[in-house]
Amino acid sequence: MKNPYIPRIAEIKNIRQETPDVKTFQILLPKDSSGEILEYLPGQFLEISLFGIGEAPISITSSPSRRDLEISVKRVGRLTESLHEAEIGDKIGVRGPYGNGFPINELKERDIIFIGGGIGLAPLRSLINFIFDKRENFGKIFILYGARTPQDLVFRDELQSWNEEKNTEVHVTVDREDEEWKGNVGVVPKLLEKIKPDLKNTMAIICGPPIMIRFTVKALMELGLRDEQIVFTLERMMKCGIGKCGHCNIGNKYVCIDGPVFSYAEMKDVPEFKL
Amino acid sequence: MEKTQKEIQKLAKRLLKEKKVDLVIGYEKSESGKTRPFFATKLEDTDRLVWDKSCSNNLAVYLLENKEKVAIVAKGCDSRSILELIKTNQIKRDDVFIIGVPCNGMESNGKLLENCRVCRYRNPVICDVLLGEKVEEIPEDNYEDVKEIESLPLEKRLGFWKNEFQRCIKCFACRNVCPMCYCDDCILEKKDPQWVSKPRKKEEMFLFHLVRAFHTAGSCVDCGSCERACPVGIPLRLLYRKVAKDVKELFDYEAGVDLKEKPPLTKFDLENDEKL
Amino acid sequence: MKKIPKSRIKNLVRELEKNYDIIAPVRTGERVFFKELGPDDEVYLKSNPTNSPKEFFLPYSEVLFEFKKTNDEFELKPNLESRERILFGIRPCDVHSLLLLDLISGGEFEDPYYKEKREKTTLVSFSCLEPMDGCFCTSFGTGPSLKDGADLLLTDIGDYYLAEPFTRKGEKIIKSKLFENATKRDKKIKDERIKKAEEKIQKLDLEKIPEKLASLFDDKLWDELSKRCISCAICTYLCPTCYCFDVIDEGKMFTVDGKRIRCWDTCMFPSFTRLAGGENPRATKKERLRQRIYHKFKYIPDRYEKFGCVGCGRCVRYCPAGIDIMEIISQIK
Amino acid sequence: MKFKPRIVAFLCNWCSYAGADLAGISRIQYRPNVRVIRVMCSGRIDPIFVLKSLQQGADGVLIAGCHPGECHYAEGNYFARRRFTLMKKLIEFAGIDPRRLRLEWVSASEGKKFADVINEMTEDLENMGSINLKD
Repeated sequence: MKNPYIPRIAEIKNIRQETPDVKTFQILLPKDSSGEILEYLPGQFLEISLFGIGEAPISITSSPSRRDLEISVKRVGRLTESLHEAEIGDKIGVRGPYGNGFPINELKERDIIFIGGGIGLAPLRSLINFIFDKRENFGKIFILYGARTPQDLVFRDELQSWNEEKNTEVHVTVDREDEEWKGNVGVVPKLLEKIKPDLKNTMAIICGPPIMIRFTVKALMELGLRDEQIVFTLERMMKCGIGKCGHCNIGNKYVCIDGPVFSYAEMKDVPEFKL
Repeated sequence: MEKTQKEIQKLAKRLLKEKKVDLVIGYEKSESGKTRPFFATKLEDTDRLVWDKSCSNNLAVYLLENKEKVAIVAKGCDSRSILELIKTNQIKRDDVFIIGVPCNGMESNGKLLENCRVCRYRNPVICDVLLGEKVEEIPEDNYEDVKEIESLPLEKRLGFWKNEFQRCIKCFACRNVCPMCYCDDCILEKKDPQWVSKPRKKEEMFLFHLVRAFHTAGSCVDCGSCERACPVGIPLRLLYRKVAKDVKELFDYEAGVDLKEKPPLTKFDLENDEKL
Repeated sequence: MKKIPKSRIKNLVRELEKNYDIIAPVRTGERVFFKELGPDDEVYLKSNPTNSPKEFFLPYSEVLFEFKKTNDEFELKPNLESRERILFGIRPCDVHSLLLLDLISGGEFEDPYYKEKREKTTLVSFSCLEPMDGCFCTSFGTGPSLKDGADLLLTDIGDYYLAEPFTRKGEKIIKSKLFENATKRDKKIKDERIKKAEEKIQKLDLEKIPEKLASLFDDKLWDELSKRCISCAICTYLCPTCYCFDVIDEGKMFTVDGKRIRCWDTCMFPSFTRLAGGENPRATKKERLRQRIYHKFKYIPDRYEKFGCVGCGRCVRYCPAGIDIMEIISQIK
Repeated sequence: MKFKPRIVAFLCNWCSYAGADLAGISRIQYRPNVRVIRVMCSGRIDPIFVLKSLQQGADGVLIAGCHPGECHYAEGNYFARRRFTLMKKLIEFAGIDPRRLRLEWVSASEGKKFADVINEMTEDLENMGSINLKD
């Protein structure tokens, strides 16, 4: 009988420092040393274990259409702290992939607005790169991304390269600017004023701190988007990742198995998810 | 008892009507007849306030989270807790209107509670209003129950407590029901550094219970709420009364009696500390 | 159908002890606990124990696996074996709680630890003729007797216990010669006694509770109800259907070897929903008490068409602040 | 295999730690069962340090500070004296031999006294045997 609690042993192949408190780790599953790609969808997450420290759900930031399996980790707690001290070649535990992932087929032939906040860009990046690898089946792409300060902006180089892609607009903002910052200043939802999406045929994908999701959903509804056109990933309070431990219960849903990606239509009548 | 109940209701109604307080904390009967804490905010609520032999909860614990102007029904032991909370600046004296009620000892299914049998402060030590006449105090509490355990040989005592502690399910009711446990980040739940691990481990039970016992030094008034709350019936009062007995003998200090006297472990007395 | 004289219950237990571990209610002081039967423990059947049988299927703390690092390779050793045992003296409401836990721990990611223990346990249930303070099992159809779910049901019919097996394991037990044949009349006595017991138990009408709760989320009822709560874990730790847990790693000092441990957690503690970075979606006790009620009376019914409560009354009996779940339900109506 | 007791010693930086250092410099022999933890003052030691040490396998805990009146921070040892006199009685009540917790005043010049205390405590603990809070 398969034991869902037993992780597979994986190895850290490469580490990239994105910002002072965010690192991206490339993970190799040694059993299949040919670097066989784990079967997963954009928007799914892994349960990452550091034996002796603990385990935590972390979303996959790499796209399944690309070779490397990557996760981006912000240093916020005990496990992430130790993960930031890990070196290349260290062994970690991996369980998953879990969660439902982004609704790819609903995005086909449509314009897409990506709205990311802080480390929330990580799961979106998985979907963005996935779409750029199959660019023709999708419409116009808008990427609105904000962070607290300029050094907190993650994947800066990719933000540039995405901006050069055809039929794509990237707008970046910060809450608090510093001297060299020349771009926008202000909260992410404000960036919506800068873009003119074809509203009837657009899907919005949001990921960031709960407070940002709330304001962004409100702003999108003011623009006229219908509930099913607004999608977000609610990676909060998760622990076991397999719907058993009760931590991520919101309404009659469990974020880890019914989500973490939900449409606003699904969450509208969940009383605890209030705008 | 019946007369006092009426007076409590009348006083509570007046306090609320004159906006002296926004909340009156007292006791009520639940639908199934159980006595429990009650929070009256509207005038008509005050008719539900009761006073009888089963009002044993120590209501002072609710003062820690109700910071606005509050009135509270307080028996002898409750008033001592309130005094200690004022002394340690957890609540401000003029934010609390203390309705003092002399108490002849509470009962549970007809039997006088243990802590009431040995209680030497049946009349409130501090109050704004006293309802009913003062009752006669019993002179001495010679800690018979504690002496009984002290007289056991060492291994017997270790065996006794090991047997009691292994039933503990770490529900934290003893800590959460105690008015004197007001730390924000309790050392028993801290993660960084972590002194007690989250899963229940037999060898950590001594540390778990002895640390709390030590922290009640000079603050436990033996209201008995912890022992009554404990679902597995651990004789917790024995531990805290042992500390109270030692604090009395070593430092001549009793919790919740004198507002001006500083808690025992926050001061020292050069002459008699020499003898320690 | 057989019956066994009350006086021979002790011998039955001794007989079963030969090839099963026995878990049964034992009286310690004035309280009764389910406990592994020690040599001088006596089975006590007069009241439903303080702790619930879930403790033997979802233990307070349980090692999921041990991890050892040998020359840069990790080796994980799951800890799954458990011994054949009998849960003797479990009451119908607790049997139903296990049926609910079966549902919750099954599904796509089936919990192997729970399943192993469930398969290795024989349930010898006793019908419940004397309701305790706080009992309302008839509102959920989870008592006072049982039609299925246990291996063997014993019901007090005077000097005897009527024995009704539901499974092969049950039949195996009543093969013992301690049992005698029972007559139709015994069955009739049993049915009458059960009927009388049912009348004694307070029945609540749970019609439309999930629907009513949907509109009551922001009602001030939750403020008033939770004011007296002291956020301890008694109601959830004693509840037979509360299954929430936390997973912790425990390493030994200076080595990487250690264990991954699953242990009870409770939605009543603020730490249950404290997120990295300090935010807490259920920071006040009002939100936490509301979550406990919603999870049992709306969220679980929405998913499993069964209430998350079996009316055993433990939370009513042991809440230090006197919060009464039956009162909450009647106020919801 | 003879029982070797383990002592955890919290030594105050200004007096007792220097005293222990002096014992080492002047080659005074003393039993090796002690593990020293330096703290800035005996008043800094939290009762949970004692309980945690005993729970983690220490057989005895020594708390050493400056003599009353000589504390670098004037009153640290006064608080320690009250705290650990009370703690001794509490652990005794719980069934742990109070001799497992010793409070000593060792000044920077009393290397000999430090060595004697360690030797004496080790012998005590050898007759007492190990403490088990586990089973």
